[in-house]
Amino acid sequence: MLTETVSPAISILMMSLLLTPIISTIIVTLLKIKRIIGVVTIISSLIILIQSLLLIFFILDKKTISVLDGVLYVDSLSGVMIITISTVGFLSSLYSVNYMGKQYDKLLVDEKKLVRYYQGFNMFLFTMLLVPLSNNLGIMWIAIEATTLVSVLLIMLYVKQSSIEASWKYLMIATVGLSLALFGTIFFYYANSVSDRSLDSIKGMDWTNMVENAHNFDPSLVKFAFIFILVGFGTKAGIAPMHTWLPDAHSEAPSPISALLSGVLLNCAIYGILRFHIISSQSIGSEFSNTLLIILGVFSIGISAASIYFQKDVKRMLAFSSVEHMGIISVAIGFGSIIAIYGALLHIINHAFVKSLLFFSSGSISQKYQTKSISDISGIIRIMPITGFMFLIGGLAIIGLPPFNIFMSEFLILSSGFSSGNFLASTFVIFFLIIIFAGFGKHLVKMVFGNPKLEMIKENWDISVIPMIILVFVIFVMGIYVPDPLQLLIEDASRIVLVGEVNH
Amino acid sequence: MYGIFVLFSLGAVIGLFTRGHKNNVYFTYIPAIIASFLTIVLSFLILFSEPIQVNLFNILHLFNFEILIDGVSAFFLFLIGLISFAVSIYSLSYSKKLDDKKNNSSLGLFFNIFIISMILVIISNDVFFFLIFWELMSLISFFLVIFEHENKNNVNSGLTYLVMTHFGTGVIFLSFLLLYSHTGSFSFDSFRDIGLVPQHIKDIVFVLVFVGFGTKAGIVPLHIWLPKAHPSAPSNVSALMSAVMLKIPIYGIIRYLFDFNSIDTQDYVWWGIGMMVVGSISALVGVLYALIENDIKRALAFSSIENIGIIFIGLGLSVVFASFNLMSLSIISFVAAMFHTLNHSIFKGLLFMAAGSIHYSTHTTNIDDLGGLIKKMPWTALMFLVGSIAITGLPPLNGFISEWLTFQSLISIFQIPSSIFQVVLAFTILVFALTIGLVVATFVKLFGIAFLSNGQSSKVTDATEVPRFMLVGKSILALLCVLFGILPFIGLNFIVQAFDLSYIPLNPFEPISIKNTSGDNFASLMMPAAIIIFISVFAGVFVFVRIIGGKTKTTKYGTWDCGFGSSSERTRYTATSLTEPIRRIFGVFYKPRDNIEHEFYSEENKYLKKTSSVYSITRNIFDELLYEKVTMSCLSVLDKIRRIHTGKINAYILYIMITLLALLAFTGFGING
Amino acid sequence: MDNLPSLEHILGIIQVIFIIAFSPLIVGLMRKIKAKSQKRVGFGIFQTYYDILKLFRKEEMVSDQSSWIFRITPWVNFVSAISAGFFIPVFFVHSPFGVVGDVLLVVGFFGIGRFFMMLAGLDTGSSFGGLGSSREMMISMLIEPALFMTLFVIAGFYGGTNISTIVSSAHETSFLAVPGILFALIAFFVLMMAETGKLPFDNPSTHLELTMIHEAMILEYSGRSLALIEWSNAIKQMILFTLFINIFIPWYIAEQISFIGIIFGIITFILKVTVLGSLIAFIETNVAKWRLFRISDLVAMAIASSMIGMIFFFL
Amino acid sequence: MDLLQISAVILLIATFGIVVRRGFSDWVHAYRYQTIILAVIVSLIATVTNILELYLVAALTFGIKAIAIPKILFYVTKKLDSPIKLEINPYVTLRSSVIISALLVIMSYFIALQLPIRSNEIVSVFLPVSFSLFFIGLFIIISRRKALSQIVGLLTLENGLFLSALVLTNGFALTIEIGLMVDILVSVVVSSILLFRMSQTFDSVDIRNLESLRDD
Repeated sequence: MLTETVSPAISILMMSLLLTPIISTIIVTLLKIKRIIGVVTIISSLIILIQSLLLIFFILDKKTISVLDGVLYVDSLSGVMIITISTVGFLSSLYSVNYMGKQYDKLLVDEKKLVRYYQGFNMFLFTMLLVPLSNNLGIMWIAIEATTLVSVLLIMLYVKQSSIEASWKYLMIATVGLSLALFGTIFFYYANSVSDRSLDSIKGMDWTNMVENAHNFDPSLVKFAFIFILVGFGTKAGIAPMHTWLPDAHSEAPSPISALLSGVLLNCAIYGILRFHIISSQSIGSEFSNTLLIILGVFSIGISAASIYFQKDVKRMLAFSSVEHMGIISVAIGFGSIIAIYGALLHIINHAFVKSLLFFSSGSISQKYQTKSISDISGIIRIMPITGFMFLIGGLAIIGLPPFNIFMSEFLILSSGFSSGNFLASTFVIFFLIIIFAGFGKHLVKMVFGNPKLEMIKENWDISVIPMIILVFVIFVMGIYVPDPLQLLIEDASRIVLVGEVNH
Repeated sequence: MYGIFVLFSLGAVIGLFTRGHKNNVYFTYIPAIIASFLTIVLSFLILFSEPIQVNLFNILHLFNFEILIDGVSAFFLFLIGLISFAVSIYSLSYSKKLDDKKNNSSLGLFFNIFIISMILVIISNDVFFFLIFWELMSLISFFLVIFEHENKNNVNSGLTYLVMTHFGTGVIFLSFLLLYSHTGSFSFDSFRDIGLVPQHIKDIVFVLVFVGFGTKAGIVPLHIWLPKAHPSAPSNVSALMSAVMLKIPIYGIIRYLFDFNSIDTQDYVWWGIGMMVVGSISALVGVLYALIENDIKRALAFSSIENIGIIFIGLGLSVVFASFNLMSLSIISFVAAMFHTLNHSIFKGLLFMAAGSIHYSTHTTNIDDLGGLIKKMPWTALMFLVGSIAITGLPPLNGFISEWLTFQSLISIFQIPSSIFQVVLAFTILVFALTIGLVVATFVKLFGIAFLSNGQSSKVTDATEVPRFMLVGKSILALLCVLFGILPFIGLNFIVQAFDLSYIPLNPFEPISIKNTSGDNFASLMMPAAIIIFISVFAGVFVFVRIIGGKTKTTKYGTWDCGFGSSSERTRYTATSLTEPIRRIFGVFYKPRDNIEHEFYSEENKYLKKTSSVYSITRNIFDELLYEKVTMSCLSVLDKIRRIHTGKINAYILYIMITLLALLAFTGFGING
Repeated sequence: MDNLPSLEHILGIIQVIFIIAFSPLIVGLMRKIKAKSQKRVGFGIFQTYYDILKLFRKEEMVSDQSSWIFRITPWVNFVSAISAGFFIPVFFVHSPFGVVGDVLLVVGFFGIGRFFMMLAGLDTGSSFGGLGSSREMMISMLIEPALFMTLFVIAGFYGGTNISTIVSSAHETSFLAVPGILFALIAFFVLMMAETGKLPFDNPSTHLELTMIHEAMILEYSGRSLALIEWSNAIKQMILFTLFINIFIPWYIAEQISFIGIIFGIITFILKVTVLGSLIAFIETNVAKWRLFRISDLVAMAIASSMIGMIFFFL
Repeated sequence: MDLLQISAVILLIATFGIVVRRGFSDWVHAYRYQTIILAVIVSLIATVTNILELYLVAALTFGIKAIAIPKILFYVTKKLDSPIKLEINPYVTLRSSVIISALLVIMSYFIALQLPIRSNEIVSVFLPVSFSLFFIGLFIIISRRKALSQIVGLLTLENGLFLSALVLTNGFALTIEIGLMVDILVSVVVSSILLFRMSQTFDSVDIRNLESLRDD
């Protein structure tokens, strides 16, 4: 790989992207004032958003940027992740202030926990940002493991039986899974070190390096290692049957965190799989990893279809829907054509937006109704017209109805499934999607419409609606139009996935 | 053209923003009226000039938003424009029923978007946008179905609708993707060079297209949503749904059958036969359930299934004839199907609007609660009668013409050069005839029980004639029923022009004639002359009777009550008892059961009955046997699958381990050294 | 229907008038034969005319529950029956109005009459009317498939649904040569019995609520309306007889416009109608009315027979 | 190189030690022995390969894994409220556990032999052992009911990973190694906090209490 000299501005930008959340964590820890820490978080995540947008434009210009002697490295693929993380992070922080404020008013959290929440929030952002920024796969693994640890702390924020249970399961399962991923990483590293003895131990784990040497890897070793990677990161990404922690954790976390978990964290793990998928495709061709991805993806969609249909808890339902969408993304990556991968990356972004919208609105809803049980919620549109409308839009979008954005990416994915000859898999996916549609649609309609069970005061306009309105707007727009820079970014990224070409 | 969209959206938006204003209704529907009128104009313009093809914009270099309005689209545009024109006028008064102003404006919003989406489906020339608008149409109509969502039944029927229609969309999607995988482009233009696609793919695609669009059209057994959804919507929307939305899938099927494919070999015979079989079953089952239904709107919805069945019989025949290269017959049956499509839109729109008027005045659609409305609402009664006569296919209204054509093309199956097909297809005649007989019974029942005799419930006695806009809306369609019946050449020429058929346009003073293979006149029909005969006979008879009878007296007196002197409401025939004989004959479809309850003067003496009441219960075998069983078995499988979430962390980690080992084994890892 | 009314048109109108004028006579004739075969004296064969004339002049009683539907039904019935008569060749093969409509239009005209009849039965609110309509509904629904199937067979055999076409090609062939037509004949005969309300389907001469169908529907009619209904029933019966005769036994029907031919045609037609009427009257005296739900068996027989005819036609 | 073989065997025995014990503190002891042996093995490999960095890794292993982590775990064990600090009723009985573990060891050897890895004494001796550790750790997590045993299982698994990384590539770069160690330390801390919370809210660390979130 060529070490292009990068302007100091860019390297400062990348460093500060990582430093901002840390600094804000420190500020939060020091200040400990309820009113300010939320604002600090909003400001810092806004700064992150601006920085990452700037970074995206640099990426579009330069294609690949690596600083700090190749430790930090971004290309378009990381760009897709960064934009997702920072956008959802910003919106989530915006929502957090109102949500956690209400929880505080209801005495569900005290000031200490509030501080811990914002510390965790910022650290969570940091760890997630580290994933796409790091070139070294070992560091990437550490970052992903760190996201687990931070988010476990966030999930057990309310010390309740169910949240402890969820965090324990999350911790154990994710850690076991990630250990498998580390195992796989070790084998890739080994394969790399065998093929090129001149490497020092730190460069040997660089992704750029591995891609370059990939054609020298031993095929059966790559297969062996990729299975571990797939199962390992797949656990974290919520791909069935390793997804079992996901519904528990996502449903027990505070809603803004659920949005981050579902919308972003899962994608980080998918990102991990993608990186190794590229290496393995370069080494042994993409057929092997594609097959595995399709099998597990279809399985995920099927499992979540069954679970969504009978679900009784709103947030669990949304969590299973995340399993479904991770399945779709993995199937899409498995289809392997450029359109499919384009669709997969677009789907990552779309799903992040829609799912955060759903978690935000369902958070407000369950706060208002004081329950998460689907059967106890009805007539939302009567009691909370604005939030109910947002929830409805989100729900319709997530089940793949046009003119919302998910429809477009699913359309791309399925059509490329057919054109790449994966008829069986695509047909299965469509079949399961119809079941999911039925299940999710059933719950959605029963919740949004009908007569509210209790007499409740109508919702007033408050700040929590703002992030939702932004998201609804984005969902609508992206349903029929992909902004040009984003399109370029995703196109480049999908070319990277397909060709493994680092440079243009 | 863009004016249409602008106006509809204007209607949608203004209505939303002027909610609470007392003229809100006018703001909402007047743009819609103008826009639908423009749609009609547009469709005529297209007919008499070149098709319009505009490329608007492009997404991702894959999806072109391209508009193509050719004759086929123009025909359906005309349909949409016509019905929405009448329905919009009707809605001016109808939606005043809703006292909640806010709801009213959202109804207007959805109403307008619904029409826009249907137009967009018809004119888009790209898979992606076709599907987007298709789903938009379904979604909006779903919102309209659950518009009165306080009623739990409405929500449930809306859900059934949503799920079924999405199933249909999924299947359509599949079919398009299959085509796409062979043509490599999402534009319909590429699908038109379908010659490259192998026959077995075409066959699969046909099945998918038929099932997918058929679900939306309500073919049996995929129809169960229809009788639930259509009655749940507000009546102006039911009119649109039944009259127009059901035709959009017909459009899709026609696109595939006749635009993308060119049917010329016997490979396609089974397509046609399949459509005919399904069409016949739909027609029969639809009308059988319409017959026993006591809710007007549900009965009308079932009758829509029947009419869709008849349309499919026509289309299927057309395919069969075409595949045997009997082009002129194929054209006749195609024209029959299309004319029936047009006619069904007109009279079903009319009937639903009339049903809406009944609901407007009496707040019920159950005919057993009604009776004697003809005296309270004479104009509505007249319109309903016109609609009924038209839908039963009796002369001189339009239904007769299309059913005449359909039957003529059915008779012509003896020209098919294959005995087996002839015998098989001839059975369609039986079903078709039975259907026609049952339709008569259905509408005698609906009209007779609801409008005739003398109702005494407060619902009826308080009823008044509906406001004038509602009458105007209905009378437009009623007049068209008469017009297309008496002067069928207008409609037929329109169809010939729209579909560019090599069928000689008709002269108003020539009979519609069908020639057989040797060129002889096989059958002919000349409605204007028949009407002249009818009217002159009427005049003659009138004069004759006057002459020989002279002037006689007419006395009004009570109905003969066998001398008991109490001809009350309770001695009337009810809707259920009216259809009792038929219900017994077709018991297999209804599984009727009579519950008899007695009330005694005293419990000890069971011989002195105070009252006896009989309730007849009928069941829908499709709901109960087919759908319940299928869904229950599917769901129980799903239920078993989801139970893998046992809550035990050990199990969860075991899954991970098993997956790992299974994948290792799957890759045959152990084999290679 | 181009220029001046030609001889054909005049003949056509004469045919219609013939049907209208002679139909009550056939009714009277059949009643007489029935009476004779039941060892009764019976009315004179012109009694029907007297009845109609008398009814035309009588005061009419109308139920106060009924509406204009009730009032116009006799007219619709009568006019549609006559209009249907325009398309039927009686003693001359070419009905000049044949181009205007075919046998389906005839069926359609009968249908519209029946449709209004059933509505009128419901209009008075009497339970008899409802009962009649309900049963009529069932029977008319049942005979429809048999009717259409028979028409299909006939149209297939004789190359058209225009009655003139059918009759002229029937005239050229002899029905006995084709078994398909024989079966169609059986079916048509059963249908004719059903349509005209003969035993075992219906017994117009009773007023017993268990048995009546047609009579129940017209129970409330009186005076002029009743006359119209009775007459239109007679016309309908005549038309069906004519159809039967001209389709299945069209021998000696006039093919060219020649005085002798037409006279011969009229005479043979009257003979055939008389024989047919007597035959039906004779059958009526020999069978009892069937239970309502057994009628479907009878109709099923008609359907089966027409289907066999269809299969013979194709083989 | 008998020393290598012997150390490998001892490591396995230590691992079996975890499998057969049922007391909370017994596990931690067994784990500590296992880790000490691991540290010894690291230094052994360091002497064999002559990579000086590995001595540092051995020291780190000893410091963090053999001293710090057991200390935390002992502290937790002591502080737990629950009176019963034993694995009473595991999903798989201890006797069968041993047999299954033995089978897993065999499977590990089988897998390791299939891998196209260049034959090197260190690798051929330790790779199967690291696999065994890995799978036995997984098995412990699956078969036990006490939360603490699951932590120990996880740590065993981690040790297996560590060992395989060591033998295959002579360890990661030092920075990454430190990162991994810190990660493990933090995860032990986090899970200990969870353990505390668990014993506070449920009065036991039995994970049968943790079955309320499920679909039925």
